[in-house]
Amino acid sequence: MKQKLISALLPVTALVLAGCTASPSATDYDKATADILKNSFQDRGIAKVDRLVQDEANRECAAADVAGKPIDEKVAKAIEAANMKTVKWPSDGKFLGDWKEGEKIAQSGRGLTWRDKADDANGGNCYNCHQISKEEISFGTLGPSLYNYGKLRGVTDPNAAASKAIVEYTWGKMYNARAYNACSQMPRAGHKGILNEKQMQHVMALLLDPASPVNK
Amino acid sequence: MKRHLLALTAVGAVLAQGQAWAQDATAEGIAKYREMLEDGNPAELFEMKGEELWAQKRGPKNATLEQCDLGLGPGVLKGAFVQMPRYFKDTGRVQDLESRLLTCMETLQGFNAEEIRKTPFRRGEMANLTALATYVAAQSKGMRFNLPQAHPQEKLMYEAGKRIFFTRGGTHDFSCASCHGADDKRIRLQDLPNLTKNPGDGIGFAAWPAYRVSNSQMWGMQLRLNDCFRQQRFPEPKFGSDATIALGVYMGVNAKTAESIVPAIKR
Amino acid sequence: MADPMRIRAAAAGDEVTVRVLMSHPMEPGTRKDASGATIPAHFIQDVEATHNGKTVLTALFSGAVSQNPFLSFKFKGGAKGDKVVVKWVDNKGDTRTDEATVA
Amino acid sequence: MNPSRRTALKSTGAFATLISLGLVTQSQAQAAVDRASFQVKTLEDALKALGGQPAVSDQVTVVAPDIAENGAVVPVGASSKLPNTTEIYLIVEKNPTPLAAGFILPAGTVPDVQTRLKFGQSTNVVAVVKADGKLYSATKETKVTLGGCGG
Repeated sequence: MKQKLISALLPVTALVLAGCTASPSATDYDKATADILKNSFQDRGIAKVDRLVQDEANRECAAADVAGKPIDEKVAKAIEAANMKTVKWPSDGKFLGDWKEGEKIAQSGRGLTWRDKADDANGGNCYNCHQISKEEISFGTLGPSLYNYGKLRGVTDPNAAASKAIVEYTWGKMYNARAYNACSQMPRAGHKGILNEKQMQHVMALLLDPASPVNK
Repeated sequence: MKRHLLALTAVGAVLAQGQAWAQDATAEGIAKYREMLEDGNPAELFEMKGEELWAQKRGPKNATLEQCDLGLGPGVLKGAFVQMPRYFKDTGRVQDLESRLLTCMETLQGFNAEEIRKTPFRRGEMANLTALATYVAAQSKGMRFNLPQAHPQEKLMYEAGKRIFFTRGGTHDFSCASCHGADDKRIRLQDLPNLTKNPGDGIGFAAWPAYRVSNSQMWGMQLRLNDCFRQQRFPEPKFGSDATIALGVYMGVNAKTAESIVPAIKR
Repeated sequence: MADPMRIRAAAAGDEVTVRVLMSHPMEPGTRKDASGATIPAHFIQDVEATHNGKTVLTALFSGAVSQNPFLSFKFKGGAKGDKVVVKWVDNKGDTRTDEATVA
Repeated sequence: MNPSRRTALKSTGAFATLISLGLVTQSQAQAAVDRASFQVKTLEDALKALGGQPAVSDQVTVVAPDIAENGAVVPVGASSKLPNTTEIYLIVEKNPTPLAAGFILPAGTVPDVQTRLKFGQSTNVVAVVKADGKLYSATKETKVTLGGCGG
């Protein structure tokens, strides 16, 4: 009787409970979760339900988190390789823009929520997770400190050949962090269209320009 | 930028003393600020309103909510909140405080639940629902969380909640765990509770409904989760949807033995 | 009509501490809404507290007092069981009066 | 009250209204600042409106946090140990209109009040008290930061 009541009222979970006498398996829970997610969200503004569709990287990393285990090494390598292919280098060959503009982008946490408009300029959310300049005391600690980012890496002239590797890595990391770390928590600013090329150049300058307060 | 420059001039002196010291001073200053706010929490205004609404004859059936069963029997308020979300036989669903109160408003008072569910937060009957949740939750102040997990539906919701907690998506690849999956992390200056375990008395699940000073609004857990998903760049969770309740079960079970300080006051 | 105030009055000896929470938007009249239009001022201007009919505090508020205002003050000469009455008037002429018994 | 009389009272300021309502005695109203004082734009003008430059006094205490996570709600209090303290004012220096609140204390009321104020930015907050007809002050600095995601 109880079973029937549940089936009648909750078609979602009935799938799990109707057929089994033993306790449900992890797969049953996965299936029930997928159904719950599908039924629980609605489009609002620019945030449509298709944002719940997970790519392979997100699916694999989340599954590892649920299991409480690190992601399989081979899977990780495959995710990193696939994401590396997405990285687009600056079309004009310039990696650095204006650090002052970069600071504004780093400060802004705006953009891409259901309250934002499609053509609003997005922020980089950088200070939410990273220390960057020393002057801003309101910074997050989810990511490592980026204070003295360029200085610590010996970047005295970002255009010099000696700086090439670190400049390219920084661009790539910002463009698609998952190319270097399969389950990195850092948003894929370039790949997901959060920041445009110009904005990325400005943030690059904030981190690497010797004149930027970050490197003072 | 303007704020950045202000911070620059205002805290220059502090920073000269060294970064670590400045961070300690900042943390201490903020702790002091929060302490000063404790006295005179405007959440009490909403609690009072909820108390009035609870005993008031309202709705098409002109009835009070005094016979509402929140899991411990009709009209039993004390201790109900710290055992929710839980399974309810009459609806065949696991329900959190807010969705359960809505059921009572529908069955006892004759309100149209579907209409209320679609009402924006802080408007009309939705605002009343938040006040009612504040009042009911406050009756368990000082009590410890102890969600039931005996019913298969309750277990299912825990497992689903855990999976939803780690689900990465949206434009930024965020999950709940991006911010709430580790100890001692912050966004900007805001401490982030680790919700994969008991984060401590009056922290995380044990602190909502809360009055938010940043916008002078009273937020229940439904709105708290709604705004988390907004910042996560996810689509909008429907009010009282299974995903929100599953997350409540996951956080609530993890918070077992944590003391409720509800209604709290928050940034 | 405005929502009720939360008034708490507690006696320690003959000194009474009164804590009041008022439900009010306290709109200063300088903010703009999403469309850029100025949101009209709407804030409590005057608060009057009386004890057994005698004024014990007059507060003058501007729009710089936070939303849902909090006010705490102390007066001498009160005792448990006495009545404290608080009344506010806002810039639109709306008013609200509530009372509490000294505990 | 007939409408024309009401309008007339309003136009002469809130204090007149209070007197008409029997809330404030005539002497109290005269002792206190005019509603227009809450519109002045600078600290100097606010002090002028209160009756001039106050003397800094260690008998006056202004309580405000060193740092506030949110400018919308900053706990501010002031107290005075000076005998015959009859008025207390709170001024937020960098607010567009600095005079934020005033308190008139009849005999028997302890000069110790607390409220919550909005701070537009990091600023000094000044408590001015009137005791025996003279003005005294104390100042405290509060930094306003941004606590959350900023989105």
